[in-house]
Amino acid sequence: MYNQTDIIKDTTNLGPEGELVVNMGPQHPATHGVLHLVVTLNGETIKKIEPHLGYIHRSIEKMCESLTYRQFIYVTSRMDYLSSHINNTACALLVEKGMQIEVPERAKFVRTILNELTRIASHELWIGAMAMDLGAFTPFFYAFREREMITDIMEDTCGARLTMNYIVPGGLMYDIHPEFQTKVKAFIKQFKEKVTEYEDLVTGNIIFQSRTKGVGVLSAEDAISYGCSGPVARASGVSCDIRKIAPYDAYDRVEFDEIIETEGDSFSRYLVRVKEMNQSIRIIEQLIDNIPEGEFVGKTKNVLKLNKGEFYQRVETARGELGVYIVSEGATTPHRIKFRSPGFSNLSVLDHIAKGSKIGDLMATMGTLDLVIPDIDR
Amino acid sequence: MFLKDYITDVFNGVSSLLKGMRKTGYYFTHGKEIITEQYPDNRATLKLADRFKGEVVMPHDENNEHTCTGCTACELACPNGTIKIITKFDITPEGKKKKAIDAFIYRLEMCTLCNLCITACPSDAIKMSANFEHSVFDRSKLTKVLNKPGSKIKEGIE
Amino acid sequence: MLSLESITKTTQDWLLAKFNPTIALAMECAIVILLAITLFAILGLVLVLLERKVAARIQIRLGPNRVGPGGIFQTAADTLKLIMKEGLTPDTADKFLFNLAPFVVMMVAMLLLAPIAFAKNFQIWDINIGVLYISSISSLSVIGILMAGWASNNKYSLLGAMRSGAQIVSYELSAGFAVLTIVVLTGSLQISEIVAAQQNGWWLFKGHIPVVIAFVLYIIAVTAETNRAPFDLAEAESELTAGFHTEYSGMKFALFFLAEYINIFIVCAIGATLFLGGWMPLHIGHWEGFNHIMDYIPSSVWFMGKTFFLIFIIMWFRWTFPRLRVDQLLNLEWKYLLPISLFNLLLVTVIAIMGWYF
Amino acid sequence: MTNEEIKAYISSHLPEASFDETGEWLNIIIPPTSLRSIATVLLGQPMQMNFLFCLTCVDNKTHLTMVYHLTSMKNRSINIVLKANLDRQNPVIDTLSDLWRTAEFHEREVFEMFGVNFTHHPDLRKLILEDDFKGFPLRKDFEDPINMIKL
Repeated sequence: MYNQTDIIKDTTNLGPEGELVVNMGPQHPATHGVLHLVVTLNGETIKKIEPHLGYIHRSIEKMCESLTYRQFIYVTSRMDYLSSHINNTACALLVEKGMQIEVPERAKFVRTILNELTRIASHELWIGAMAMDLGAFTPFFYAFREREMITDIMEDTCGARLTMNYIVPGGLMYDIHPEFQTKVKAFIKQFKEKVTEYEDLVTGNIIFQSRTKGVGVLSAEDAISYGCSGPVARASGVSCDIRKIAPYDAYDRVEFDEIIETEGDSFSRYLVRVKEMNQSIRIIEQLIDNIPEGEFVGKTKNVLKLNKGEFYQRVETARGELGVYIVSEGATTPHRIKFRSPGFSNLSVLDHIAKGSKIGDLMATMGTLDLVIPDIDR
Repeated sequence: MFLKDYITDVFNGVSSLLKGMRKTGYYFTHGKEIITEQYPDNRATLKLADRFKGEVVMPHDENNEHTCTGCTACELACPNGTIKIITKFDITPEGKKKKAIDAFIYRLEMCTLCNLCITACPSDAIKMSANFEHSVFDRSKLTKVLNKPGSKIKEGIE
Repeated sequence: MLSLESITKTTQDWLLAKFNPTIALAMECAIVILLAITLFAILGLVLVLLERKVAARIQIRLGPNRVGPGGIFQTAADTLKLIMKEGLTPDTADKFLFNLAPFVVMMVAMLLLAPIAFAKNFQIWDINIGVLYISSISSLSVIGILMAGWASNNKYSLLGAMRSGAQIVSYELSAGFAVLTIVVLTGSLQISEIVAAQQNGWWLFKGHIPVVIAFVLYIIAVTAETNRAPFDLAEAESELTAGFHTEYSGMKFALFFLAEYINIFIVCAIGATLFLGGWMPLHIGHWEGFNHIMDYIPSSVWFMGKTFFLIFIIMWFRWTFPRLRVDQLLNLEWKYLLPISLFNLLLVTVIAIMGWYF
Repeated sequence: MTNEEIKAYISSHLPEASFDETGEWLNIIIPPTSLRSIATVLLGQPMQMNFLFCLTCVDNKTHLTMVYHLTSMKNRSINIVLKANLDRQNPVIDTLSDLWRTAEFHEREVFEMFGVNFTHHPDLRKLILEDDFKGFPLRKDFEDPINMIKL
């Protein structure tokens, strides 16, 4: 318990040179979720940022050690809840790799389409939230209108809107909805029409450009050294798309470009995500008409037991490279499971790139890193 | 030319702002673009996806019979102990003892709606219903017994 | 015809006939105070609802629609809630200044109401330095904000208040210059004379491009002066949670909130008076018939219509643009708005001397 | 570089390193004292393993194993798993946070979850758990008094 004098001492927390220590979070409108940043300021200029994590730490790694290989997949939806499909895919791929389960083509195609839809949904939400961080409220609603179509598709096929748990080792939990293809096509049509609105409202806006250009510049060397991945690293000119490097599911059968910008500032991180959405649409367009008929789940044993050994599976989530590392002792539960979450590494770069900028720039920088706090804390 | 750059700067800036204002102005004047759903008012016409995972239910037919054999496959499949099955032994007319469920206890407050119990069930005794209005004033009401009182297992289900 | 002018005149005649002049004046003052407070309350309720409705329409949603038909009593319900809430004062705050600040902000907003001409011959105080009075009083509101920020003993509040100080001091300038263009054209500081000068056409139409530029500058500057988005740095909620009023709750918060909207109304009313002819109806050249029809619309409707049009534009800004950064905010003023308004003033002076306006 | 070349190259710098090729990627098992020297070798020419994409620890009941997953941004097909076995009672290993900056946060996480001490780490404090938390949660012998799973 704090007593009265402690609080008084704490609020007048002035540093040696008149520095001001400001807490951003855990309950703060700009830190989506419960990220706690202790920001040391000199006037409006940031001198140091120290993240305090753990407000939503659920020890998913420890939980998974007591869950079977069928059960642990649903927990991973709760890590990076905006790309839960992709998390589930990573775990399913890993179990399939560990047991040499054959996955039917149909399941692979559907998984890829759903993964790309999830990526679009995640980026849509990010655009809205990012614009909101910078003070523009309206793009949030426009972005959510398109995202709503995706969640409707998910609801039809998977039965849930956010934490689907649709992907199981060996394929899919049940077959796709009969209207799946028509709905996805309707979404693609609407998305192509409405994506220009973001250009008008956000991309071309002079205020937005001046808020993000040259802000939070991350060099390619630093991006690699800090372990950044996904759009954050690609905006700095680092080629790191797992879909290209180690293709999984049906990614080796589609054509798409890896978006790379070289500036490394907040604006190029923004551009990478916007262009990535168009690439995702391109992938979906190639696959949606060619979903092969057949089984949606491969033959699996009732009780899944991974072979003894170590397995590592990388996938590209909306935020970057998600790695799942499993040490198996041959039992029904993993001996040790580690999730290499993209947000954790991307967050560690925040202090480096936001130092010396204004407090308003911190919002732009933090917004473009696209942090999802349950992903960081796990 | 400094002055020329200055004027083009101002002009480009203002035109980019006007473009944004035109977009928001369009939506202000076009009321039919409004997309929000009036939830409690549209309950009568509200249509949920038929696969929507709202809660686990156990369907009973008109004779108050279900198909649950009490094999506890769902209990084992559940990742977080939501389901608890209490079994009893019925005496069949032939005088043989037969295993049957006494209570299928389902704790909604712990359920993550992951659908694993449904896929694990060998006799399709449970399914997901689309009901999503779960709020109650007392937490104990979230612990439900799914089999109806007096119900028994359907003939021919092993 | 029943007009506001005749009502005030009959009231005054009746008072003077019944009482001696001193008591009559005192009673008039009381009526004016009562009217001003009523106007404040109504404006607060209407503008907050209007803002929420405008925001909702722009954001493709419905906005408040539960309390009353179409949600028209929503703000009344909110006010009721705020009145019933506990007004907390932080332990380490400077209690006197903390409690004083909302009233200072409110008082400034009230003082600004005095020289505004709401309708034909319906004005509280037609002071001969009306425009000067407005620009001097409106810069006082920063004192209230600084007071609130300092006295809260909160870092967010302090940062917000300091930002607000820098912002209002800079944007006073271009707002002042924009007002000055009209003063130059009219040759008077008195509000009633400025309105009378627009008898044959509004300044926005009469004064060519320089007045249009001045009008745009005025709108931008007053948006900044009232701490509205995209210049809402003093309360930038993604950076400073709520800026200078982070620690305020209950009715004290409501006063800040109300003062913000009253300030918007006042600056828009002044903008309408200076550039759009105040209560003057729209007259076009020699179209006698058209002008005659326009005269039938009451002058108070003209005034309110113009004011709410400007308010709508400012709301439109808010729901379209992202927020500026603090250094960009000052850059915009000192590098763009101020040079342009200085140059513009020169141009207007030339036009006024040569008599090149209509 | 093929696995054989990498093995030869590593062996020339560190003869006591042993290799394990059963998994997907080449595993190099090294004594913890020589971690820094081998890390420097891997980071430098010609390997340039400049991307440390996973850093974790595994509790093998008898000992702890530090696991480093490395790859080169020049050629992402080369992946190396670096392993070092630590004493369970007093696990100490050198930090890599000056070679790969990402290691700083990951090592702090391993420090609080497994109790591994990283020498010369610039800021070795708890990152996720609260400061007065007792015990190392991801070790196998950790017993949580309020275990939500084993209800």
